[in-house]
Amino acid sequence: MHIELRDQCFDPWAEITGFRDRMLSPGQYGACAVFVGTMRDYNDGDRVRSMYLEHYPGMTEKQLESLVDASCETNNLMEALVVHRVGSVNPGEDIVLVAVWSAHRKASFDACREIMEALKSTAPFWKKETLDDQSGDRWVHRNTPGS
Amino acid sequence: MHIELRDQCFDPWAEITGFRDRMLSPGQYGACAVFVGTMRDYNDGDRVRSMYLEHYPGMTEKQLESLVDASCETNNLMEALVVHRVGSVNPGEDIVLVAVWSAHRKASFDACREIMEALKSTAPFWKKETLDDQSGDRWVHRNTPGS
Amino acid sequence: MTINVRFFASLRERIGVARTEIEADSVNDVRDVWLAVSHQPVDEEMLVALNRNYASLDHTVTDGDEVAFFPPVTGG
Amino acid sequence: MTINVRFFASLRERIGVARTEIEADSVNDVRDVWLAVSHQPVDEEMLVALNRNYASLDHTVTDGDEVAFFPPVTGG
Repeated sequence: MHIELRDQCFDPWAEITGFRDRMLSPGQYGACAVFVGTMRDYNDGDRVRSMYLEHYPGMTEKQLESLVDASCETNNLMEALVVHRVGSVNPGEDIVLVAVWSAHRKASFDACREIMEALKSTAPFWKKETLDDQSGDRWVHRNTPGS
Repeated sequence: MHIELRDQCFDPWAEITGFRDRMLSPGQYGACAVFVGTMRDYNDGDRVRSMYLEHYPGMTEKQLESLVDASCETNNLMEALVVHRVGSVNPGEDIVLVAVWSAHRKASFDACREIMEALKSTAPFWKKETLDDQSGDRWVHRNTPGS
Repeated sequence: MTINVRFFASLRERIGVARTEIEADSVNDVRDVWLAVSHQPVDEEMLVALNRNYASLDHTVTDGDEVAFFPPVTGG
Repeated sequence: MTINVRFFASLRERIGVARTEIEADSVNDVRDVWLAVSHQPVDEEMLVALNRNYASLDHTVTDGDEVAFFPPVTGG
């Protein structure tokens, strides 16, 4: 299991292959489910120019570890990887990566979604958007439900 | 939407980035869900040496296109990519890739799983395993349920 | 009329051929095709395709149709 | 006793500080801490952490604790 916060752009697909090569043996796992969340250039009907991701250093990592750990247990996962941006993010850049590996597909589908929903509702991150129309910054009020 | 059968190894992560760069614009999509199924070196308690994937040329592609198309419609997907191996496959090699893109996460989670389940239950592929103990080949009788 | 018949996977091995062609006027539906080529009772688990779409045993066949019989699929 | 208090995101902007420290003996639980630092009624949506774990307003606080207040989270 690996959890990481990044203040720079990252390539989720390179993270996945690097992690897999370090942590898993070929032939061991049968299923890998991945979710990548990417910053859009629009939200709630407005053009968005950029975003700032605030977090709670110390608690954010702890909360992520705890929720990923719980999902590894419940779903008997072989490995799990979570990478999340903090700080300034631009449209088109990836914000979050969740990748999980298991023997069979059910566990990885369940876990990937479960981890994302838990992250969305409990990990201390807050998004502030800067709109294109120079009307100023606004906090994203609440995440849309995912299930 | 792109559907492809391959008789050689493929790198799902390179397929994803290549497809995304050709088909999608940065900032347009907010969510990407991926499933990769990989050949294990064990199944039903036995060590497996290799596998042969039989299919029904013409019908397999048609069935995949029809089920992916239905899921794109239902979930309002921006794009979908499916790659599936045919012929001889060795442990550790990837068998199937499903990748979907949407504005929000719910659609991509739903669609990725829906496409995999429909593929598993309706796409004309048949696996024949060669065991390590030289007891001969055996057909995989039925896919395990995924949900 | 002429019907092209195909078998896949374990069913292909059991029947012993991958393809055959039947020339018969007494054949009305997919079930008749199965009985004509296999001389075996219908297999409960067997799947059927007519012109590369899933079909039931009751589907009517016409001249030039391709009918396929195969076991439950195991891809992915 | 001393309690370290932190605010995040829109709540940090509303309160006007990111961190403060309170020195008080009349403080028993997280709710008391909120009232002492904000002089505002409790916000229904507000989330609370005690020593970097989620907690409720009824949680007892002790000397040296870190209490954080923040709005619903919006990561991912």
